[in-house]
Amino acid sequence: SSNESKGEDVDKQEKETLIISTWGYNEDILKKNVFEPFEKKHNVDIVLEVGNNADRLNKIRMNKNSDVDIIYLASSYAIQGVKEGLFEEINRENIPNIENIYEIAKAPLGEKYGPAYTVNRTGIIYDTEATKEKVDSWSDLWRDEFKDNASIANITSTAGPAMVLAAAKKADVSIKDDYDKAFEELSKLKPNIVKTYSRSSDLVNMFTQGEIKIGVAQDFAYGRIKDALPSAEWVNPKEGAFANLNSVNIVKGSDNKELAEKFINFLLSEKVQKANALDKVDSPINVNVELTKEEAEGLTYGKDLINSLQTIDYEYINSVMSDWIDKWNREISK
Amino acid sequence: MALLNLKDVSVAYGDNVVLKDFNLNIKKGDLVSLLGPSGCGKTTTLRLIGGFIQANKGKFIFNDKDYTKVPVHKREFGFVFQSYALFPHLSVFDNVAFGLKLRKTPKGEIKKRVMEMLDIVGLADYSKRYPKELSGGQRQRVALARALVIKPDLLLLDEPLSNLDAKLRVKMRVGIRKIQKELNITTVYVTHDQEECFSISDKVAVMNEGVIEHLDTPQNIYDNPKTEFVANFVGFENFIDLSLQSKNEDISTYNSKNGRVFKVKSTNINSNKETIKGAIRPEEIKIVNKGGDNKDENTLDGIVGISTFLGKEYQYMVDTEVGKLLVNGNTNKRYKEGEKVKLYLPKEKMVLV
Amino acid sequence: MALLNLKDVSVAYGDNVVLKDFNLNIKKGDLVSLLGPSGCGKTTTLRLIGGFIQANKGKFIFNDKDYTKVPVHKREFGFVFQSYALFPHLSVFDNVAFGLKLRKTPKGEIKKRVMEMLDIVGLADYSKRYPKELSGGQRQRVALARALVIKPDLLLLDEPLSNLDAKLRVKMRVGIRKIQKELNITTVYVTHDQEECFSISDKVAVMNEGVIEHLDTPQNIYDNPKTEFVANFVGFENFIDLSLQSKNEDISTYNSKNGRVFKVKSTNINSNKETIKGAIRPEEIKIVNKGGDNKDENTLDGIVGISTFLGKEYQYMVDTEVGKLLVNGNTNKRYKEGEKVKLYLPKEKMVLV
Amino acid sequence: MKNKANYLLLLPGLILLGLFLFVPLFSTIFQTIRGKEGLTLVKYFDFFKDSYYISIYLRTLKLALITTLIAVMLGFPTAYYISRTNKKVRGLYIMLAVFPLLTSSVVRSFSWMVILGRNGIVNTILLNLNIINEPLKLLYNEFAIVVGLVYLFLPLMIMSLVGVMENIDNDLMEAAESLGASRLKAFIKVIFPLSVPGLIVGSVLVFTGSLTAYTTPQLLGGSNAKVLSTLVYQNAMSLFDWDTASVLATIMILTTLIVTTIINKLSGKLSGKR
Amino acid sequence: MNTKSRFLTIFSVLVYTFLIFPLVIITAAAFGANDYLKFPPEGFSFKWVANIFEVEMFIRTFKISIEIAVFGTFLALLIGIPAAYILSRYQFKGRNFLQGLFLSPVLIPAIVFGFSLLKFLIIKMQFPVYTSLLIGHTVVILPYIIRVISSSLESFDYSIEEAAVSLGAGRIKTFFIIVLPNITSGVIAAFILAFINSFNNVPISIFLTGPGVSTLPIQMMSYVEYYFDPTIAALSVILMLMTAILMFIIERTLGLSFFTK
Ligand SMILES: Nc1ncnc2c1ncn2[C@@H]1O[C@H](COP(=O)(O)OP(=O)(O)OP(=O)(O)O)[C@@H](O)[C@H]1O
Ligand SMILES: Nc1ncnc2c1ncn2[C@@H]1O[C@H](COP(=O)(O)OP(=O)(O)OP(=O)(O)O)[C@@H](O)[C@H]1O
Ligand SMILES: [Mg+2]
Ligand SMILES: [Mg+2]
Repeated sequence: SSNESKGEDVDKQEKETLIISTWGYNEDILKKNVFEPFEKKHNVDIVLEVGNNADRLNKIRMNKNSDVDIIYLASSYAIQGVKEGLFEEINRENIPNIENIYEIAKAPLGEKYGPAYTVNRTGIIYDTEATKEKVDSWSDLWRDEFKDNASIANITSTAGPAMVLAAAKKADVSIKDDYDKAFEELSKLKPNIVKTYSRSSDLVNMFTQGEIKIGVAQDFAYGRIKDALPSAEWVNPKEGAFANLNSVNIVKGSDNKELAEKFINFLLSEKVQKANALDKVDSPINVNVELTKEEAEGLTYGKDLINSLQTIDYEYINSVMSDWIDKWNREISK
Repeated sequence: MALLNLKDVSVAYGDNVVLKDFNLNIKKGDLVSLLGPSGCGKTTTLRLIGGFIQANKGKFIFNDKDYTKVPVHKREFGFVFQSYALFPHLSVFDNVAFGLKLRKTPKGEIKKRVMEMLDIVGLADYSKRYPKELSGGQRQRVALARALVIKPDLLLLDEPLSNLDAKLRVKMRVGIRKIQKELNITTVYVTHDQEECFSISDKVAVMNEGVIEHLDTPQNIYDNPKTEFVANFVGFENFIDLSLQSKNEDISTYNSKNGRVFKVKSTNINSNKETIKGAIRPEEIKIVNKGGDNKDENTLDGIVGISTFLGKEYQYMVDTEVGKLLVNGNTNKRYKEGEKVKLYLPKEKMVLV
Repeated sequence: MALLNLKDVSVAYGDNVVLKDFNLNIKKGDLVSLLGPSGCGKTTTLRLIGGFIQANKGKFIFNDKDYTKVPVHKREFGFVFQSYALFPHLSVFDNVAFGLKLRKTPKGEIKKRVMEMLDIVGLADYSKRYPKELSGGQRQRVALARALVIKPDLLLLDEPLSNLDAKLRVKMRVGIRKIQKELNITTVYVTHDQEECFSISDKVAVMNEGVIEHLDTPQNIYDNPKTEFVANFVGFENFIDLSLQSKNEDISTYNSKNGRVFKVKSTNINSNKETIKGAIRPEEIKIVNKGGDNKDENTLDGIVGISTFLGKEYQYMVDTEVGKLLVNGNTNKRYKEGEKVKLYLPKEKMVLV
Repeated sequence: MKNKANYLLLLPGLILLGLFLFVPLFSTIFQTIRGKEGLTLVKYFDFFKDSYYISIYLRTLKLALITTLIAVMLGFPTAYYISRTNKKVRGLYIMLAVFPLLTSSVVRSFSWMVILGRNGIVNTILLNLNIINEPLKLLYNEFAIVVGLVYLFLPLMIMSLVGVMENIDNDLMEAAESLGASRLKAFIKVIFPLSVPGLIVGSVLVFTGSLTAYTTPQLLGGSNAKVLSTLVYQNAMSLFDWDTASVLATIMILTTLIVTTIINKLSGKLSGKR
Repeated sequence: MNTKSRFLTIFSVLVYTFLIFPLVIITAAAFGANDYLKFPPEGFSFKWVANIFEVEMFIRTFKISIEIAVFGTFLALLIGIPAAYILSRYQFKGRNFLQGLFLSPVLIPAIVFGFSLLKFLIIKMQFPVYTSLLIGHTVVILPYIIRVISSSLESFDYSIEEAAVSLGAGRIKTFFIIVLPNITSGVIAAFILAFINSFNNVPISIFLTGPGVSTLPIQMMSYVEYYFDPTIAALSVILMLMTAILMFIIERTLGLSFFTK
C-alpha cells in the first residue's frame, strides 16, 4: 500500500508498509510484543490507525481506497464487514497457526475470513459486601435488592446484545422465536438500572463511586474494579457467560495480502499469544499457551472455561439490530 | 488663487440634509474660523474636508487637484476631533508620535519634536501617562499636539480648546497661531468662543443651518455684520425696528415706531428694505443720565430691570419705549431696579440689517 | 449651616495625589463654581462628591448625614459629565427619561417633563435621534437635560456648556440658573469660562493644584483676589513689584523699583509682606497721553509693542520701566507699534497680593 | 458600502464555507429528501409522528435552553466582573475560565461524578451537616446533564461577553448610577443592552453546543435522559444509517436556526434598536 | 475599586469555584496513587504522568493536534478577521444574512459535518487526510473567530480609527496599529476559543483521521474506551500547565502590547 501519512518516512524504497487498524489501547505493550518483532522479522513499517470499532469500520466502509491492510474488530462489527464484502478472503494455508487455536476462534466469520486472535467473556460483577445473597445467575440481576443499583451495557456497545440474550434466558424463550418476550423481561429490569453504559471505564467509575452494586461487564474491566473495590467479585453465570471474539481481517483492496497473512499468523503464534497474556492485554487463544494460576488471573483462559462460553450469533443479531436498538431505546433507555 | 475650494457641496445624513450647496474658498496660509450655532454643520464641514464623509454632490478642490475621492490617509491633513479620539492603548508620547512614526521620521527627531510639542501644550511631564489618566483639558491638549506635530498641509481643528480655562486657552491659541504662521499651514478652525475666533482668524465664516451667511475679516464681521442672524450671533443683542427717513452719503436718518430719530453711519446699512432693524451691542449703549431731554437724537428713555454681574461690567435689562434692551454699564456705579435712565445709542455703533 | 461639607479630604490616583486636605462648604440652594486651570482637580472634586471615587481620607457630610460611603445611586445627585456619557443604545428621549423611569414616574408625566426639558435645551425636535446622530453641542445639551429632569438634591455640572456657542451658552446658563433657583437645587458647577462663572454663581472657588485658594462671591473674587495665583487666574495680567512706603487706613503708598509712587486703596491689600506685588487688569489701565510728566502718581511710561484685536478692544503689549504690561484700549484709536504712551493705573483698580 | 473592494475581504471566508461546508453538507442533506420517486419529506414526517422521538426532541430542546439560560445568568455578572478588572489580572481570569476547556470531556464528566455521586462530595457534605438523611440522587438525571453542560459551555459564554463588555465605557455606568440606578439596575439597563452582541454570540454558541453535545449527556445522564445526539450517533455509528442520522441532524440544524433567530429578535428588543 | 460591588465579587468567586473545582479533582487524581478518580486521593504518585510518555501515540498525536490547531486557527484568523471587520464596520444590505452565514458551521451537528466532509473531501476529491483535517478544523473554528471579534468590534469607537487615518496611516496599517490593539482581548478570546475548539475536536476529527494521522482527543477517546486510570486526567493537567506556561511567557516577553508591534 502507498503511504501518504505524514511523519512516516518512506525513504527506504524496498521497505514495505503495513497499515493496521486497531483499538488505541495498550499500544506500548502491543508494540513491544507484536508490532516491533514483526517489523524486524519482515523488514516492514507498521502504521497504526486507531479508533473504536464503529469509527474504523465506518471509515473502511465509506472509503474504499483507505489503504488499511488489516483491521481488528469485535465480532459484531466483523460480521457486518463480512456481509458488506469489505474483507479479502484469506488463504488458510498461509496461516498455519490457525490449527493451534481453540475451535471457537478458528472461523467465527466463516472459513473464508479471518480468525479470532483473542476471546473475552461478558459476565457479571457485583459487590459482595453490599449484597445479601450470592449472585450466580443472570436472573439475579432482576432482584429487588438491586433497585437503582445496577448497570448494564448499552445495546450498541460490544457487550450490549448479550444482555438481550440473557433476558431471553430469564424469560426462557428462544431468542430467534420471540425476542419481544426478551425485551418484556428486560423492561422489568428497568427499575434496577441506574444507567446503561457504553464505555467500560464508565462502569468502573460507577462501581468505585458507589453508584451501583452490580453490573454486566466484560472481563477485562474486572481487574480495575477489583483494585478499587476489593469486595467486587466476578461471576460466570450458571447459564454461561457470553463469549466475545476479536478477529483480524484483511481489508479488501489491500496490496499487501501476503504480508498481512504473515502478520495474522504471527499474531496467533504461541510466542506472541503468551507474551500478550503475560502482559494481561489479550487472553490467549492458542491452545499451546500455558499459564500459571496467577498468570491466568483475570484472563479468559483454559479449555474448560472457553468451552463453557455461550457464543452469540451475530449474523442473526445484526439482521435485527435496528429493531433491537429501537426497542431498547423505547423501553430501557429513553 | 484659493488653496481649498468647496464647490456646491451637499451633505446629508440619511434624509437629513446638513450642508446644502455649500461653498467655501480658503487662501493658502489663511486661518478661517467657522462660527455658528450648535448643530449648524461645522463639524460636518470639517469632516467633509478631512474626507471622513462623502458629499452627495459637489466638488472639493485642494491645491488645484480634485480631492473629492482622495482617501483620508493620503490627504496629509491634521485633524483635531471634538471628541479628542485619543488612542487609548498608547501613552501621551506615543499618541503624539503616531503621525511621525508613520512618516518614518528618525527616532531622535521624533523624540525632539514630540517633546517640543508637548512643551508647547504644557504636558511635557505627562508624556508617559495614558489618555484615561488625564483630565479633560489635558486630553484635549494631547489631541492638539498630535495634529500639530506632523506639520500638515491643512489643519482642521474642531473646538480644540473648548475644555480649557481662559488663560490656558489664550496661551494655546497664541501657540497655534504662531505655529500656523511659521509653517504657513492653512487652517480651518471651529470654535464657539467669539473672542478666540476673532483674535486668531484671518477670516471668519458665520454659518447658519448649513449655509455660510457671512464670510469676512474678523473686524468686519464684528463691526458690520451683514444679516440679522450674523448680527445677533456676534453679540448685537438689541434690535430696534426702524423706517427710513432720509438717506445720505455719510449719515442717514431713521425713525423708530414711537417717533424717535436715529442717525446712523451710511456704511453701516446692509439692507435696502424700507423697514429695517437697527442692531446694537449691549456694551455700546451708554447710560447717559436719569430723565433728561426726550428730544435728543439716538436716545431712548427706560427703566432699569434685573441686572447681572459679568465680571467686568453689569448687564441691565432696560425697559424702553421700543421694547426691552440689554445694556452694559461699568462697575463704578450700579443702577437699581426701577431707576429711570436715559440711553444713548452712538450712530457709529448701530448696524442696520 | 452648610448643606454640603467636605472635610480634610484627600484623593489620589495611584501615587498621584490630586486633592490634599481639601475643604469645601456649600449652603443649601447655593450655586458654587469651581474655577481653576486644567488638571487642577475640578473633575476629581465633582466625582468625589458624586461618589464615583473614594477619598483616601476625610469626610463628606451632606445634609448632616455622613455620605462618605453612601452608594452613588442612593445620593440623588444629578451629574453632567465632561464626556457626556450618553447611553448609545437609547434615543434622546429615553436618555433623558432614564432617571424618571427609575423613579417609577407615571408615563404621562415622564413624557411631559422630558419634552419640557428638551424644549428648554432646544432639542424638542431631536427626541427620536440617537446620540451618534447628534452634533457635539447637541449631545452636551442632552446630558444636561438628563441631569436636570430628575430635579436632584444636588446638581454636579462638569463644564456642561463647553461645546456651545456664546449665545446658546448664555441661554443655557440662564435656563440652568432659573431651574436651580426655582427648585432651590444646590449646585456645584465646573467651568472654564469666567464670564459664565461669575454670572451664574453665588460663590466661586478658585482652585490651584488640588487646593481652594480663594472662595468668595464672584464680585469679591473679581475685584479683590486674595492671592497672586487667583489674581492672575481671573485676569490680572500685570504684576508690578512694589515695596511699602506708608500704610494708612484709607490709602497706602508704595514704591516701584524704579522709584515711581503708587497709591493704593488699603482695602485692596491682601498681604502683609514688605515687598509685594501690585496686580492690575489690562482693561483697567488707561492710556493717558503720549509722553507727559514723569512724576505723576500711579503712572508709567511705555512704548507700544504688538497689538491684538479682541473684538471689543485692542490689546497692546506695552514696554514700560517695570517690564512688559498688557493694556487694552478701545477701538476708537489704534496705537501703532513704537508709539510712546503714558499709562495710568487707577488706585481703586490695583490689588496687592 | 462605499468601497466595493471591501467586499473582497469577505470573499475568502465565503469561498471556504461554500466549498467545504455547504457543498458537502447539502449533498448529505439532499439524500434525506430523495425518495424513490422524486423528492419527499416522508422521513421528517415519520420523525414528528412518533411521540417517542418528540419527547426526546423536547427534552433535548429543554436541556439546551435551560443550559443557555443558566450560562447567561452565571456568565454575565462574572464576565462583567472580569471586564472591570485591570488588564493584567484580566488575562489571568480569562485563562482560568478557559482551563476547563482544556480537559477531555470524558475526564471532566467523570470529575462531576465524583462531585455529584451517591458517595460524592456534595452528598457527603450535606450528610455531615445533617441537612439530609439520605444521599440525594444528583447523578444520572437531567439535573446532572445540565450541570455538566453548563460547566462545559460557561467558558464560551464568559469569553464572548468579556470581549464586548470591556469596551463599554465606565462613564456610562456612572451616569446611570448618578441618575438613581442601583448597580444592579444600571447593569440591567445599560451594560446589559450594550453587551447584547456578545450575549447573542455566547448564547448561540452555548445553545448549539448543548443541543449537539454527545459525551456529557451520555456520561452524566441516566437511562431516562436520552437526547437527540445520542440518536444521531446510534444511527450513524452503530447502524450505519446515515440517512436517518442526517434527518435528525437536519432537524437539529433547523432547530438551532429557529432558536438563534428568536434569540436575535429577543435580544434586539432587549437592547433597544440601534 | 468601586466599580465592583461585593455581590459581584462573591458571585464571581462562586462561579470560578464552580469552574475550577472539578479541575482540582482532576489534578488530585492525576497525582494520586489510586488508579481511579478519587477525591481526596490516597497517596501521591507521578506514575500517571509518567504513563503519558510511555504511550507513544499520545506524543505523536499531540504534535499533530498542535499543528492542526495552530495552522487552522491561523488560517481562520487570516480569513475571519477581515470578514469580521467588514461585517461590523459597515452597514450594507445582506449584512445580517452574511453574519448568519458565517456562524453556520457551529449550528451543524459536528458528526454530520464530519461525515459529509469525509465523503466529499477524502472520498470524492481524494484530498490527503492531513489536508482534509486542516480544512475541516478551519471551517468549524471560523465562526468563533468571526463572531467573537466582530462583537468586540461593535463596541469599538471608530473615531479613533479616523484619527489615525487623518494622521496618515493607511486603512490596513490603521487596522493593525489602532483597531487590533484595542480589541486585543477580543482577538485573544477568539484565538483561545478557536484553538481550543480545534484542539479538542472529536466529532470531525474522527472522520478526518487516517493511517498515521490522528489527533490527541481521538487518542484519548480510544484510551478511555477501555481504560479508566487517571492517565487522561494527568494528560489534561499537563495541557493546562502548558497553556499556563505559554500564556505566562507571552505576558512576560511580549507583554500586553504584543499585538501593537
Ligand atoms: N485616572 C487617573 N489616573 C491618574 N491621574 C489622573 C487620573 N484622572 C485624572 N488624573 C490627574 O489628576 C489631575 C486632576 O484631574 P481632573 O480631571 O480633576 O482635572 P480638572 O481640574 O477637571 O481638569 P480639566 O479642566 O482639564 O478637565 C490631572 O493632573 C490628571 O492628569
Ligand atoms: N450621524 C448623524 N446622523 C444624523 N444626523 C446627524 C449625524 N451627525 C450629525 N447630525 C446632524 O447634523 C447637524 C450638523 O451636525 P454637526 O456635527 O456638523 O454640527 P456642529 O455645527 O458641529 O454643531 P456643534 O457645535 O454642536 O458641535 C446636526 O443637526 C446634527 O444633529
Ligand atoms: Mg461639532
Ligand atoms: Mg475636568
